[in-house]
Amino acid sequence: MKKLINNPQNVVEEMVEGYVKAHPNHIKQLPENDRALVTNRTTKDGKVGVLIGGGSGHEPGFLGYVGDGMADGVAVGNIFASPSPDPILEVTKAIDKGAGVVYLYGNYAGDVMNFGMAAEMADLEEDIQVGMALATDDVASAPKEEKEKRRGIAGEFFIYKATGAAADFGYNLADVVRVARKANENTRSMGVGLSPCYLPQTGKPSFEIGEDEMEIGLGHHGEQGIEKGPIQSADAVADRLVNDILADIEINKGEKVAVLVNGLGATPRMDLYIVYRRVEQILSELGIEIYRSYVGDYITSLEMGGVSVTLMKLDEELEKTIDHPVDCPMFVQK
Amino acid sequence: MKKLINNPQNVVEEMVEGYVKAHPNHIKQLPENDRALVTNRTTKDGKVGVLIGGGSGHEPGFLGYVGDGMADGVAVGNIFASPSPDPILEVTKAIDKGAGVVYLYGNYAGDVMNFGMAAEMADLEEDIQVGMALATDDVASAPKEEKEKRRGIAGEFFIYKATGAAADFGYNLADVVRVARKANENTRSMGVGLSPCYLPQTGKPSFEIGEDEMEIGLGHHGEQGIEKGPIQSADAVADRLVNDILADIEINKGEKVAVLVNGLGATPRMDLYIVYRRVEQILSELGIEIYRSYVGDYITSLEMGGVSVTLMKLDEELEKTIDHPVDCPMFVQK
Amino acid sequence: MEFTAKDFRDYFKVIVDMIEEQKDYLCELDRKLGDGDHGVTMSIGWQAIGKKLDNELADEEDSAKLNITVGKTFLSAVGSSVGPLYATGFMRGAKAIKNKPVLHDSDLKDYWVAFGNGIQERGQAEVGDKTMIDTLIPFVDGLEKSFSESQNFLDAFNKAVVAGEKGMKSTKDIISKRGRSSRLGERSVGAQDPGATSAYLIISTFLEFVEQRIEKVS
Amino acid sequence: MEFTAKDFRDYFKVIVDMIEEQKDYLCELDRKLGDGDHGVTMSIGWQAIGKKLDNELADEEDSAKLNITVGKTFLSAVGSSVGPLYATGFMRGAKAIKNKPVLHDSDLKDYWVAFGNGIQERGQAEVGDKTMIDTLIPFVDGLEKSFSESQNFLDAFNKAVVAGEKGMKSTKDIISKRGRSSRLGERSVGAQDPGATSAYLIISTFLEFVEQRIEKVS
Ligand SMILES: Nc1ncnc2c1ncn2[C@@H]1O[C@H](COP(=O)(O)OP(=O)(O)O)[C@@H](O)[C@H]1O
Ligand SMILES: Nc1ncnc2c1ncn2[C@@H]1O[C@H](COP(=O)(O)OP(=O)(O)O)[C@@H](O)[C@H]1O
Ligand SMILES: [Mg+2]
Ligand SMILES: [Mg+2]
Ligand SMILES: [Mg+2]
Ligand SMILES: [Mg+2]
Repeated sequence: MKKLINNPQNVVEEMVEGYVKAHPNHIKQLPENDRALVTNRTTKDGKVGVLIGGGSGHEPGFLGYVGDGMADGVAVGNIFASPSPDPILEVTKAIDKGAGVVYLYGNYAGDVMNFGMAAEMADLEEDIQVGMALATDDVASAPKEEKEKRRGIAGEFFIYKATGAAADFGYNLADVVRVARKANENTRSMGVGLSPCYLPQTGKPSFEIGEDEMEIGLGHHGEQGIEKGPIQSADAVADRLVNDILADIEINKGEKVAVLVNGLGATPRMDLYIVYRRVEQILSELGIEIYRSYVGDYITSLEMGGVSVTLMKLDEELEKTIDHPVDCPMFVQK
Repeated sequence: MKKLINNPQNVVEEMVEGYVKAHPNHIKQLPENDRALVTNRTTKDGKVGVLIGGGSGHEPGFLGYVGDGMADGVAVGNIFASPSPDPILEVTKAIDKGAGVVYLYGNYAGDVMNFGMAAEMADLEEDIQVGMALATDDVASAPKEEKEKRRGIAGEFFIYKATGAAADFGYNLADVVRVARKANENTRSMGVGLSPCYLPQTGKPSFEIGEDEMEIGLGHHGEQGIEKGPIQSADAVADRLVNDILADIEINKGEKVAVLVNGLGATPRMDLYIVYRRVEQILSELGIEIYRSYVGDYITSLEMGGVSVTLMKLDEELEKTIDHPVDCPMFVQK
Repeated sequence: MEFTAKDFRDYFKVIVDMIEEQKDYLCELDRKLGDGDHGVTMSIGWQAIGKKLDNELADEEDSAKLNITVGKTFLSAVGSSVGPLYATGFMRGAKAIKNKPVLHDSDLKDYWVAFGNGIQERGQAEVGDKTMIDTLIPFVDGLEKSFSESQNFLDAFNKAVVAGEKGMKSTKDIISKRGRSSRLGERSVGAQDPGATSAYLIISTFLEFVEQRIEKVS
Repeated sequence: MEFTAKDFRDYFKVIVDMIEEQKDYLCELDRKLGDGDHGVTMSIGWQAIGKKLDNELADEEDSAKLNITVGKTFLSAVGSSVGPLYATGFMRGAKAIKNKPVLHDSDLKDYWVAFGNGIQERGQAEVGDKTMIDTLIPFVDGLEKSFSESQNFLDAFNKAVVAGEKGMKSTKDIISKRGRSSRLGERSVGAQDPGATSAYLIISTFLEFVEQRIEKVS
């Protein structure tokens, strides 16, 4: 393991410090808790607050997505570990504009418990209404019948995008939550891992994999996938990922999708665009219209090698949210 | 080496195909040459055309930077190899709006010859005025006395940014070239490599490096640096890079800079922000004002591990160019 | 048997050291089933507790308050899955011993029963899900049963730890139904659950702690 | 000696195969001094030429036109440093033999002299810079000198290739002053320049080619 860090104990603190220093016009740390970051711009009164969060190590997820048109604040956890209720609660208090706050996070035991505890406290102690929407986009993480067990991976990006826009449109809390859940309902992802990442504190690889192997369905903390096998061509990988997604959600000819080809950290853009090329071919052959595409590192796992593909099926409302402009430190859309 | 590709012979073609398919509102291939890409938006009449280019494998450099506010077109070479004069000439013809075209490229023997030949042809055969500005920002690549021998690395991003803005401001060719050269004059970079990249066709690492070693001053094609040594902390690396840069260019207290902390491909954002944190500390201590910061993968070397730091000293004119909005497929600034 | 806030402090300090020793082992277990960080998480949490023990809590004489701070500190420092779980354990334990300057056998029994049940309530896992509950529920059941028979804490705790150990080991052979590892299905069989292991270490360390204290005294 | 467009075509085909064989070796040399792609670049260029030879150029009877297309094809396919260099070589060579259906000894000498000098003009490198010029200029000088003495192309070319080989080997011991490797300074010493090597392979393959053709004929 080779990392450009100082003390492995301090990576999250130092990253957050660098991040806030790099983008002072965008973001600030709350004095109450240095893992609680909020936008440095004034948001509209009466706007529903959008709160995201999760473990560190997924950058640009999640702190990179705080800004105009996306999230108003983020609670930052340790590496691959949910934030505790403290920063979640502090962000909640800071971004509530009287219209309530929606929590967006991935379906992991830790996040469910910590965000759940924070929501209870916000309600009881602060009298702030909290709505929740969990990302469960990873089709490889549980069969369709147990969809509620699925974890959230790169599809979280689309959920943030849709929810941030809905909040900006002036929707009320119930409607923002409805859009967030619809975005999740309509989103499916699946990934493949080629090489592990290394937890800074242990220096150990997150998973073992042979020189010529890949792991299909890998989780974005290195959780084992559904199948380990010889490494395949980009086209074969794209076929597998897209087909598994399309077997899970019905998308008909003429319907529109947003596409995300997401790098896990160490995969060159070249490879991502080669994968995208095949994804586009498959969808075009099926007559599915690509409304907008995103190709790059959107939600990563430190220096993990691999890629995930996400499709979000669009209706008119989701189309509008996808078109909505965004200005975050790690993601800008005109 | 593990890559998500199909045939190693076709990586550039397939990447370009995927890229153009992913961003049809932004970019198109010219029918005359599939390595010649131009913006798909109409540019102002009388605007100086901005042409960038170089070898592939540096994505987002260079094709990612075609769009409003940056380049009007790009000539795409093979992996780590200058494009030939053909696509350069085709792009030149396509983007000339009667005010001439400026070529921006790194100072490599191949690029110098190919862009030079294309410029001659544009002049002789097409009667298009061509200006040129070379990037020579890498302080590690030659001593100060032989500055003209230095290669261009991540600083090219700032040169594109400044030049694209100047062209958008309506400057004439001479002024656009002046701004481009001033941007280069004011820009210094230096990098460090931790792990090699692999040429798709050979599968060989671009350089050899021990498990606990890093190479300071490494070129962004894996050209050997100035010093190989034990891997150091992020702070020590930042100190070394910034100090070598400041030894090369005088930046006084109260002067302003733009900062780029650039990942070479496989380095997590976490590490980049930890490096940024120290860069900011050093500059703050010296009373140098950070006008704007960029942290991320801006010019890479496939899956190489490592980071480079770039400073561009700003005057009023360069400040304005840095603030200018941009809308490219791989880089957007509001 | 008597147990005070000072004893809790000493016990918690032993855990701080124990976790440092077991850190790599716990990570190794989690690498097989989850994301490989359980040892790191426990270490972060207990290091934070260690600092508190030496500072704010250095003179705390109220066992309940001490446990509340320990729970909150752990939760703040780690978040994660085990943050809310163990934090709830310590806080429910605290509730069970509120306003008692000195704990006697039945208080200690109440503390540990509340500890285990609180964790189950928080995580909603069942025995057989392959979590720390597989250690904690047999442990709690054993403790209650043996204590109701003997009214002797040390004796009952001894038996309860044996039951917890058996529960911990049983996680090797079952398919996970909770937490990260639940996605592995069949592939989760063969590996011992990290949380079940850390829960066992916490209770067995308590047993060693009280046994050693008794030896010293006698 | 007589040499036609068909001979050029056959010679170029031998190079296509030779380059495939030497590809890894040339990359290996470039990994020490540059970016490790010289073999790949040469292969891309010569594969493109190979296709042309089998198609558009299959019946080309004009040696000059054939060389022009070879040069342009190489340049289009590779860009890079060697694209303009070798392309210029072939195009200047073509100019020297314009309108000659059959080349004789002095034409062949003119061709190779123009080839080498054209490359130098394009790249502006000097002998001692550690580039292909270290092969080509000794080769050109040797060719001119020996030919002016003997007026025998094969004999002169033989000596010229020996001079080129010596030049190529000399690149091992010098500090690079041109191209990517120039940034290495002292660290460039000890490695043979990849471009000097490919240039030597091109001329030595020509020698073998004509020698074998003579053997066959005789
Ligand atoms: N709902 C739950 N109830 C009880 N224990 C759980 C539950 N979910 C997870 N766990 C425990 O948490 C352990 C993992 O902890 P840890 O690795 O620190 O957290 P994370 O899963 O966030 O990385 C598992 O081994 C399991 O014993
Ligand atoms: N100006 C020059 N004149 C002559 N030869 C040169 C010049 N610059 C580079 N070369 C040759 O090019 C070779 C490298 O070619 P190659 O690796 O294919 O291109 P690149 O440097 O673009 O990767 C060097 O070994 C050297 O012999
Ligand atoms: Mg974790
Ligand atoms: Mg090259
Ligand atoms: Mg874990
Ligand atoms: Mg090379």
